Amino acid sequence: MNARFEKRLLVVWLVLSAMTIAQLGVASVDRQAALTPNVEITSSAILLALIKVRIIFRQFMEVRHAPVLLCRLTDLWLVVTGATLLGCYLAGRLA
Amino acid sequence: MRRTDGEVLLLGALPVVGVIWLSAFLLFPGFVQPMSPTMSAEEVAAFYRDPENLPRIRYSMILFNWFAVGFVPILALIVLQIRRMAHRTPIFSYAILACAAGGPTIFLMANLFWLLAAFRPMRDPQLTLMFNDLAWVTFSSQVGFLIAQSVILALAIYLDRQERPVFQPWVAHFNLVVAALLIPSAFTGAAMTGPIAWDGLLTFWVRNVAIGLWIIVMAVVLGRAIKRQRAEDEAVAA
Amino acid sequence: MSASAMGNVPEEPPGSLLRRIAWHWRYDEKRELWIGWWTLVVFYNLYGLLFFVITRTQPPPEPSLGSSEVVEWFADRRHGLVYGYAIVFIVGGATAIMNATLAYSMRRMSVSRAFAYSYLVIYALATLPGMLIMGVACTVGAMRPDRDPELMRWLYDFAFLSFEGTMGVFLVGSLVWMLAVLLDENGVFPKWFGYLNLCNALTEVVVAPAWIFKSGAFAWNGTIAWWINMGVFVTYTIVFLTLLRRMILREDFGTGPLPDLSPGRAPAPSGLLKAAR
Amino acid sequence: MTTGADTERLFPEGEIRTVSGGAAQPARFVPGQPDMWVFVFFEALVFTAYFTVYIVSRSRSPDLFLKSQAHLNLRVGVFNTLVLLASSWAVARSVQAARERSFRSALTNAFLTLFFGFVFLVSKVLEWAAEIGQGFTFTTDEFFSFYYFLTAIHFIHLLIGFIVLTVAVYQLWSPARRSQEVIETCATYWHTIDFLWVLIFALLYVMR
Repeated sequence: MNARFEKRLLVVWLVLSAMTIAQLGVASVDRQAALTPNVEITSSAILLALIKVRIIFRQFMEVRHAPVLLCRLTDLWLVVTGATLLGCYLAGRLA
Repeated sequence: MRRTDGEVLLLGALPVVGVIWLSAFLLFPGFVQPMSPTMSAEEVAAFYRDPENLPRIRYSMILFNWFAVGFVPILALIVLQIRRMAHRTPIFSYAILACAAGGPTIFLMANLFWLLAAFRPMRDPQLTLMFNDLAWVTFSSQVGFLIAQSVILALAIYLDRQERPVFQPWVAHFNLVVAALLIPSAFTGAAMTGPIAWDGLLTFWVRNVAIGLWIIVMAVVLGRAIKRQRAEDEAVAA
Repeated sequence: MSASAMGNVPEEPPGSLLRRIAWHWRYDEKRELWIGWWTLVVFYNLYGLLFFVITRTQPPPEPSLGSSEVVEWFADRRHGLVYGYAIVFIVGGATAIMNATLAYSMRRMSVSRAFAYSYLVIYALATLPGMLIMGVACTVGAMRPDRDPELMRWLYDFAFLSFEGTMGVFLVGSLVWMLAVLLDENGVFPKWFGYLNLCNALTEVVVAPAWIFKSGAFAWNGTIAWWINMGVFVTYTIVFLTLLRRMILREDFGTGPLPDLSPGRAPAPSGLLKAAR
Repeated sequence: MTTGADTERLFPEGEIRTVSGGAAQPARFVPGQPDMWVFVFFEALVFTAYFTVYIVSRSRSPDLFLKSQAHLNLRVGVFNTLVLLASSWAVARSVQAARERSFRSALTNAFLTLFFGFVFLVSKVLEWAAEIGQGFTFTTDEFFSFYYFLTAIHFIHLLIGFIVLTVAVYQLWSPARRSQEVIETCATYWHTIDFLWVLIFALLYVMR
């Protein structure tokens, strides 16, 4: 296989795995028997997940070589999903 | 050349099935003098508990259970005749096949509710009343597939544009009239008395006579169409 | 519209709808397909009107109502239920011609006839859980307001669970259609419609918890079991109606002879028509 | 919308698509059938809807959700994610290898994907068994309803994914087939399973 491409995919996978471990770190903060609501943990968990999804889109699913329309649509979905999820969560915390 | 002997046999079986239907119809005590929707729960329970009625209810409904699907072969024969019509797509024959699957299933549901009501007549009269209502409403109001098959057949006949059409136009007109006669009984839930109540003139008598007439007329015209088909096939073979 | 085999065909007349319909009835070679398509469009609109406005059974009420509340529920919409479902019973059989049209789309594909036949039979069955059982249960409930309240609640459960809880027919039906579209080489429908069928099938799975929950997102009136499912289904329906219309517009019967007439009365059908038959 | 045929015209048989970011950058293309992206977007939107319902339900009774959430095994969740990411990596390698006509390597990577998918499947079943063993079922409370619902609907996508991968393996198996378009379409489906899980993991296991 094209060595350059192989290396690139490996790096992508390692980065994604490292981010997952980072999420484990985030989730372990202040983790006692009784969990408490935490805006920072939630926000960073969702944001990290969305960044991971974007990396999967662009690298694994090859959206970076796809027509601009597809790039825009995937990014639009990420923004809409992120805004909806965080928006609903924060609205619920404030209420 | 494909032989039509099997089709003749299926058609020949129809009078036999017809006699069985008629006897089951006359055997069921709730049909000869149709049960009124105004009967109270106790009266309905008493109807099922009556030792005169109970065996007749059970045996007539078992007969219907056996032979309700006897309707399907006629529809299958109609499908075959529609396929001989001058159409560009098989849509009409498919549609009649779809009706053939739907109609008897619904009648069997009504049959099931009657048999359930008769299975343990000693249960709470309210339960017997509910099964009886379910049976009668299903039996009376479910005319959708019958209407659809008449209307589809009529459309198919009108669009059969060839020199010697498979069925004469009057068969299509007749089917539309039958479809129209079936419509009022869909409203049977709206009235406990009067013509559209399930024992009323329109819902019970007109509807069932229309269905019976439809079966007889269609059997006759099918017989003639198949006879003509056989003659044509023989002429080609000769 | 292609010219008819009859020879001179007058142009489609301008003017009133009735005259145009008469022209299509007389000369349009795709009339059988258009009858099917218009039945689909009219039926789905009528279905929406009957279920959402006249009977007011959709969006569904709560499964958690007490039996006395169920009695009230029936009493509230008594006439809507009885007359609305009567109309449902009259037009319910129209599904036969609709499903025949959809099955025909599969006959146009380069796939086995088994797909069209399966679809036809599956959806002929679908009318029962799709609307007729619910109609019978609601009619029986509305007929006798003085019935035992517990039995009224049984009828209420019977109505809504038969309607929402029996999605297997739609699940398998969508999968059959999906497979036909993906295997087809005639391009009757675009491939993405095949994948959309899978999306629809997956949301039919999601309705199953309605058998288990009496409240919340998974109950028969829940956000997931009903609202999202309905949103997907409506999108799917609009898409397939549009695609079916395009298929009919593309369909070219030409001026060829009719297919499969009795021997001795018509010339042999052309290849295209054979495929259509 | 472009069709697969257009893609085929852009990259005729035998020409290797060099997507390594070099100077000879070919025209932009959609991997596989563009049609599959309709599925990806539709499912993505449906899942956004499910997630929204979940977060809204959560904010109605945060304490109940947090209390039940504490019973999930975070490490199993992380393991699941890592395994699925590895499977996505393997299928991406498979696509690249097929593109370069090294079908042996492509097939090996496709089997590797199947293997990782299978590991995910087993670990998911074991996780469910463990939760049920502790008495947490679909009807225990609202959190567990959502937990089983989201993981199960994802699991169904995974099961369909095995069929999809089988199609890819079937294509790679014989020199008579090997449609690059079909292989790429299958890969796009498999990545969808992956990215949906990444979100499910964050929402069920990590967020508070």
